[in-house]
Amino acid sequence: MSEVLMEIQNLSKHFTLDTSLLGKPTVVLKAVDDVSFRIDKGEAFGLVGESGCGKTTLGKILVNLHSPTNGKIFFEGKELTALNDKQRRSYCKDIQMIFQDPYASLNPRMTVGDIIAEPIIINKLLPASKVEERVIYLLNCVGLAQHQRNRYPHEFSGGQRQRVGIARALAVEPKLIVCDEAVSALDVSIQAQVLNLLVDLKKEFGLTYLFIAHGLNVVKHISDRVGVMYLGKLMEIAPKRELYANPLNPYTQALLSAIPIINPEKKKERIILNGDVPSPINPPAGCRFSSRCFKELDHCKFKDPVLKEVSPNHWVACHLF
Amino acid sequence: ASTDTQPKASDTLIYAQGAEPRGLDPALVDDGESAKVMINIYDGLLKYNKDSTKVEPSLAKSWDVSADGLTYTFHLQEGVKFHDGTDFDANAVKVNIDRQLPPQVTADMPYATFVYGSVKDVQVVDKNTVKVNLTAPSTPFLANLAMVMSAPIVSPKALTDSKNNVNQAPVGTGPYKFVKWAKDENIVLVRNDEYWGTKAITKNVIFKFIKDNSARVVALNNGEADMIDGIDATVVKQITDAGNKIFKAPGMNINYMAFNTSKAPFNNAKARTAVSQSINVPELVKSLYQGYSEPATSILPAFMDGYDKSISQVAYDAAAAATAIKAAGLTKVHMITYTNPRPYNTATGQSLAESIQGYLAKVGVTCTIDSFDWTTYKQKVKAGDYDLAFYGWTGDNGDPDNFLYLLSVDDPTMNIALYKNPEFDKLIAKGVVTPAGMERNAVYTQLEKIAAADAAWLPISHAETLCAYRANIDGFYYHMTGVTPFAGVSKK
Amino acid sequence: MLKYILKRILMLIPVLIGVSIIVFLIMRVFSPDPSPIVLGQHATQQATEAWRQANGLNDPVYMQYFNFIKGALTGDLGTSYYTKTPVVKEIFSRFPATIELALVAIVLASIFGILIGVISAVKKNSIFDNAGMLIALIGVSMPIFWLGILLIILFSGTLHWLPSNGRIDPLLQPMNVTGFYLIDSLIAGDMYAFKDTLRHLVLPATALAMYSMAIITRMTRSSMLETLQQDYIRTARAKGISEGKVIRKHALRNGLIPIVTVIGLQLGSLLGGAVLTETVFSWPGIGAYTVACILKSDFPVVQGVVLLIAFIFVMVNLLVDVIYAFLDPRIKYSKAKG
Amino acid sequence: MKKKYSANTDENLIQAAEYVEKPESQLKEMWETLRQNKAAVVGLFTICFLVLIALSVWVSSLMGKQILPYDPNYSDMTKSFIWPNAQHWFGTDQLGRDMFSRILDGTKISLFVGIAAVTISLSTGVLLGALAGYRGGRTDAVIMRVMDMMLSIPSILLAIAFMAALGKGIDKAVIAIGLVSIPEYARIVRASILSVKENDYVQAAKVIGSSDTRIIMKHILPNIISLIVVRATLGISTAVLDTAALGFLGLGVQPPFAEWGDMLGRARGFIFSAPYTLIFPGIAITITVLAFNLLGDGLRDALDPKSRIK
Amino acid sequence: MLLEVKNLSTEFKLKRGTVRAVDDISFTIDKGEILAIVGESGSGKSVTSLSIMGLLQKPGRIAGGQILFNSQDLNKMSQKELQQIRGNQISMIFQEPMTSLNPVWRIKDQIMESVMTHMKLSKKEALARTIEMLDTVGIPSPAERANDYPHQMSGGMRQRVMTAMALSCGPDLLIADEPTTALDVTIQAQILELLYRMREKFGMAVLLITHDLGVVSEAADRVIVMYCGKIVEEANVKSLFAHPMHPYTVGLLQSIPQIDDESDEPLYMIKGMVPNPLRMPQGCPFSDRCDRCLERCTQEMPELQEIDGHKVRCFLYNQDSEGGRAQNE
Ligand SMILES: Nc1ncnc2c1ncn2[C@@H]1O[C@H](COP(=O)(O)OP(=O)(O)OP(=O)(O)O)[C@@H](O)[C@H]1O
Ligand SMILES: Nc1ncnc2c1ncn2[C@@H]1O[C@H](COP(=O)(O)OP(=O)(O)OP(=O)(O)O)[C@@H](O)[C@H]1O
Ligand SMILES: [Mg+2]
Ligand SMILES: [Mg+2]
Repeated sequence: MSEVLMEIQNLSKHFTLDTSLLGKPTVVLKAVDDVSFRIDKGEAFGLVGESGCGKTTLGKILVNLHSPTNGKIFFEGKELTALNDKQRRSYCKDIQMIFQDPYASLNPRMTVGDIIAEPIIINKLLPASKVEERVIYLLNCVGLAQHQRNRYPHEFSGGQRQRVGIARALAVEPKLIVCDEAVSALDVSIQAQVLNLLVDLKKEFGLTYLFIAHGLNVVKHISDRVGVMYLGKLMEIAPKRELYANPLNPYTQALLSAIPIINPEKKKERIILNGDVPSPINPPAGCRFSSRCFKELDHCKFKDPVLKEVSPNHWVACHLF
Repeated sequence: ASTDTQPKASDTLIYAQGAEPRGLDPALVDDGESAKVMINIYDGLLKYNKDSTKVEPSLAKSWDVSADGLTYTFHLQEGVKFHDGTDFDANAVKVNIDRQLPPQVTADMPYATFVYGSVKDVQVVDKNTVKVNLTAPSTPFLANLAMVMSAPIVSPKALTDSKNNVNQAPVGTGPYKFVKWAKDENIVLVRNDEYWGTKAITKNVIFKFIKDNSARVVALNNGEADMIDGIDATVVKQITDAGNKIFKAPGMNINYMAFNTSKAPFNNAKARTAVSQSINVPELVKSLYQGYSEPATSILPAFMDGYDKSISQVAYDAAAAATAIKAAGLTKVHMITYTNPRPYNTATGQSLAESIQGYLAKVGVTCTIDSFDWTTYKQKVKAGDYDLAFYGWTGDNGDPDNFLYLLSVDDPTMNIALYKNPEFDKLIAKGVVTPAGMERNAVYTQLEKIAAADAAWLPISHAETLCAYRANIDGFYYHMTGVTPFAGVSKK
Repeated sequence: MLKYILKRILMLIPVLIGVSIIVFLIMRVFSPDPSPIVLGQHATQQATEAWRQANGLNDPVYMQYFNFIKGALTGDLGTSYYTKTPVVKEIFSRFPATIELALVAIVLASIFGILIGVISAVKKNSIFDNAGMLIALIGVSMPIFWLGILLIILFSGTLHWLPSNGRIDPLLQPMNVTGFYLIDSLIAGDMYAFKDTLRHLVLPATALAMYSMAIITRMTRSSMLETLQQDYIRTARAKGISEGKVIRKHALRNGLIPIVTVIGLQLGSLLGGAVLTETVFSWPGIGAYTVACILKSDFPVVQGVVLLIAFIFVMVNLLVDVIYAFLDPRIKYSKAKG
Repeated sequence: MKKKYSANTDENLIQAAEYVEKPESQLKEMWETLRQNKAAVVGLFTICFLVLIALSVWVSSLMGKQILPYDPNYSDMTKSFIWPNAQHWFGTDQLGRDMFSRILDGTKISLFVGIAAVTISLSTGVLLGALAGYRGGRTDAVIMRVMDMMLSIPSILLAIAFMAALGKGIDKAVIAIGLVSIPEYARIVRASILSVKENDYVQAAKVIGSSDTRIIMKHILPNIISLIVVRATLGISTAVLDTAALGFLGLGVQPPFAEWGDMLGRARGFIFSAPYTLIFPGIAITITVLAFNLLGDGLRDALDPKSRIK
Repeated sequence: MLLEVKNLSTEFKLKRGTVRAVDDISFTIDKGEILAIVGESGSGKSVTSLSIMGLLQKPGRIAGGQILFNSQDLNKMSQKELQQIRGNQISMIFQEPMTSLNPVWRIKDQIMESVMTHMKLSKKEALARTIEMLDTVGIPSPAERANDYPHQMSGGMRQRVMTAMALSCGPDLLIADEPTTALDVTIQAQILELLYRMREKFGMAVLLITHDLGVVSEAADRVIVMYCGKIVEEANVKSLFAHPMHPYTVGLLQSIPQIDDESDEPLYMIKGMVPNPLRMPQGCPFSDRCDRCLERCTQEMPELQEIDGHKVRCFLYNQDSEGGRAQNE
């Protein structure tokens, strides 16, 4: 049994979009709603789901960019949600994030070297004289040349920038890295480069990833376990082979079948879902997926299924089980 | 149904003035712009002669003064009606004076003290006779009763109706009746066809307010106005070129520079003289006012009682001034001045100060000028932090006391030279009680001489009244007290 | 929508209170004493003191403010120190003149601004574009009062084509119904007066409109240029619609939406510009009057005018937002949704 | 929905590749683009020229030397209202002062007030805007409400009121004009901070543990600085106009200093007898304002080729 | 042959130089065929489609070549003539359903505009046609939704509306520029399905532009692979996926993590990045990223050559060179 690095219990994040004249919330968006799971030390936990289902919000809660409305987060046994701002800061460096958009995640007015050095300086990890050396080391780690450290982000391509972002995250020697769609914005040929880099770094530094993506193939490539989200809820969690071979939740099944296969000879049976992803403001009652589900039971519309372990390590939230 | 209802132009006189009247209640206002309108609406007990400030009967047919000079009895015109139809009578006179006497008088009746300060009480003798008792003899009192401030008689009914403030709804006995007042635009008067005296010739009079001097000229030349006032020398040519006429009358005012006599360096008469000497007043006046102000040789304008040709100020002598100034060690002076044009100084205090700065520079004195708008300026004057200051005075009633008493009062906003001379004060007091005549005039000539010798003021100029009117206007005149009666004006 | 408007109107209250405090501080606490002006050349210190006492200027500042608010709530903004007329009356007798001038100016500015802006955008980099932009640039660079004077010199002083001052020939002054002479003269059916009012409006409105027109021109141009870059314009072209239709029906409608905001803001700035224009053209409006009152420290009037202008400004902005939501269906949606 | 990154990608790629060729500082890059814009260059040169005049007039007057043809403040009453001629290129005014010298001298004040006022409003506005935008919540509400209040009073009226309260003088004009344009900067800065704040790199800075101050100073402000520069340039032109307006209304500088608006205001009475006293100051104002507008527009275009205006 | 593109080149004149976004490409589309163009971002796919539509905006311009539609050269037509064809015989769906519809028009008006322009129908008929089309593309209760504004619809719905609009006049050729890229996976599947269905129903030819090889493999009949504005490979789908020839195509296929791939091997990587379009390398544009680069690859540009109906632009396949052997690898 591997060691638990992070444990998330009943985590929720609700955004108030409008208030009444008296300031009472009238329109509430439940971006993340009662989500619980754990991340083991050294694993890559993949999180997939369609746009707007709350993946980024979840990731941002973990790195303290959002404060949760509800729920607890334990990191190495410490309850982060119980800490005050200052105490919480000291955990900042343990949990880092890599962002989706390689163009927006680097400050265009700083050189790449400064960007990577910044976390080291802020967290006073090294004496000033050693910083440069470390920056060069990190650049090398992510496959950039040391002479590039004096350049500005706009002088780099998307893939290279993503590498800079990774180096910045690595600079503080984090234990957990939240990769929010770290390769989604990249061209296919570049995507492979970054993915491979992430895999290598994980091995080299013993990192743990929360790997957020909407591309199931990418998640599959990199993750050990995968969670599937839909409208703020976790629908299914399983080790990746188990999940891809034996998806239990109808949503997971549909998601998997929707991915085109690169082989014109092998046309597969497709599950085409009806309609669109509903708005997270007024999500369907009962099971969130019930409005589009092709295996809907009577009580799906009324009762919210809870996540249960149907086989070892395979958790599903569905009334079918 | 669009009918072109253009009224006949010859029925209407349009007079463009530079500012809007403050109001039309004679007790509540103090500005010349109001006076121009009020003179046409109201009559007083007395009025000034057309060409001087001699008093003539008006609502009072005749009057008697008691030997001790303390009681004035007025015999009133009979059958006079106010514009609102009520009768003018002795009671109306009493009401009008009483409202400006304690205890009724209020702080915002600016002329009450000046005009009626010496009045003890008013007695109605009968319907057409009224008696005014004074606390002390006052020679200017009769002249005061001809003023357009404070003195005109307002309908008592109107006063009651308008809560003692007829600023917006004036009712008098005058040749014109008030019709309406469009704020910032114009005031319209119409002829009083029941007028007790000589009725006005033209039916309507419109006072138009055009703040900008050059715009007023444009308006005249464009035919948008029949008469304008407040013009300055620079536009005369343009006006006459357009075929219009200029009306020029001597002005009852003085434009002066005052030395702060209360502190160094100008507590020393020599220093004052030296500075006065360095300024070429005639030249300055000629350039600044382009011939439309007289260089002042005395405080009183030439046409007033008490003026004497023999009076003269320190003569211009730059060389002598330079030596004296050097000797006095005077290198820097601090001037304060005002930015607005004033009736006695159309060029603004600022320009005047700057030109004097130019003269002083020539004799080695550097001036710093602080200029303020009029409101602030008055406060700065009160604070007394200056060496030189600029001011002026417009006569109210043609009495010499009205000019010269300024140098004897304690109020620093009036006596800005902070001049103190017991001898001078004594003479002023004497002048007030001396009955009009040669003896009295001699007192004021004497006062002028003292002032000139002490050089507390440098009198600069008497601004001429400069008006312009279109060639088809007849009978227009501008009285030296700054009012424009329109009863005799016609338009061809 | 209604709730939104209600919310905005509620927000007006603190703004107005704040504005009154700002003006109060400037005018009552820091400004010179109005008494010398009010009391005139014969004022003695004693009279001054009495007057100050009578007008409550010797009370502690907070009491003065409190009294002012008390009055304001009952619709009594006090009496002008100077003319001794109720402020409300003073303001409302002058207000229509300013509004009429500002409205005519904004109409002029909008029509010409949009026209030139659209032409410039559609014919980008052409001679029209360059000429239009040059006009716009000069428009924002010329001091409004200078322009006014130049106009007077040229059209009144030299050519005698147009009157230089006032709203109307006083002989023609229509019955005061709305205070807007254009409307009043129409009500009276007096075409002569209507024409005369227009003639009087031309120069001041032009001078006042110039700056706003320039701003609107520039905004229209850039908004249209941006709109023409949009994907849906490409879609429209891909449909095979003629270029004229693409511009008129697709680009214009979208491109003009943000202009509404600009026009609204300009209306506010026109009220400021009116201060100078009215001074130059002797226009009997509130702007020049307010300046005079500020200089005379006629506190009650200034306070009243500024509150009124602030009120109008905020209401115009609210109106603009409502119109905006009306023109742009997306806005309504986001309100309904969030 | 997924965002459209690909299209950005290749535009950026073009740029990226180019910058690799000649890595340059932000300013230099701005200058390069600016140089292409003829109008902006004209504006820039005019400004340099004006600054040069102002500086040389100022420095020489400090050293007690006179480089202008005449002492701009020297009044010779015998020479009032001389029409432009070979001795007095722009004629003389009512007090016999040389208009040409006064106009050149006036450059000093206009530029000084313009720049100083913008400095005040800019620094205060940026501070307030940054606080409001970054902190959000109550701080934001309070600051922005106060700004709204100031904005709902026409700025010229507010400036006049300030001047009436403070009195005449350059220093006071600077304060008045500076104060009234604070809200504009505060709003712009707040709006841009709100948008920059959403950028991932700001979030990234938070994740690595940067303090708020550091984030504002290091990550946010440098990224809106160019926008602020543009605003400030255009702001100077507004400030010059406002100064002129105050001067015109007689609230400008203390005499005898030459200030264009003041000169214009005082020339108003002479529009027919001495129109040149009115024409030249007006031209001087227009040219100065125009120059700053040209430069400001050019800068904006240089920063944002689509010249998007909010 | 419906459309024949001959030696088309399109350039963008920028201040810093000229970008040749499309460089001498030729291809044809037959009636009813689905031709896919794939390629990395910036390879010139969209520019190709805009060139065909005559919708290039300044500073872009067609530098040479012919675009023959039903044997008429579109490039030589006047704007008026082009407008007759656009939206009528050739129509287009764009990548961005969110921004490609006019936000202030109801969707029915947007579709009706097209119908009324080209089909000369009355308003009533046009509305009927519009609703019918909306129904065809699978919009539930089309009569009501027709009154919606674009923002009231989800991305998938909008893409359907776009499709309905494009098909409303029964075009012979539909150009779909990345119609699914911006959509969620499950919605992507819906739209692809829709396109397929529509092709069956209306029988039009489709030029499908995408960078997703998965989509190509499922939908297309024939494929063109573009790289840096050039066609580097062209073949029918089966042939392309079975025997990719160009090293770029090969690399592309291998670098995508496959859902049915169970190994934990690292992915294949194409090294480096796309060259700067302003400074294209001499020779083959892929040469500096190519694992099998020959010396002459950096010197001269290989020609597109046909080998058993499979076209490829690579020296490795020159019969007379040593690279020819690579084919048998
Ligand atoms: N700060 C915020 N305020 C209000 N709503 C928000 C905020 N951040 C996110 N949301 C909403 O929360 C929901 C979840 O957003 P989130 O960004 O977490 O989705 P996601 O799964 O990451 O989607 P994507 O694939 O588009 O990145 C969305 O509906 C989004 O609109
Ligand atoms: N308006 C433009 N100005 C300058 N260059 C342009 C313009 N539009 C396209 N280009 C250039 O043309 C080339 C091809 O662009 P195109 O849009 O066709 O690529 P694409 O293959 O469609 O890419 P994507 O997958 O990102 O849509 C790119 O290098 C791009 O930089
Ligand atoms: Mg996300
Ligand atoms: Mg494209």
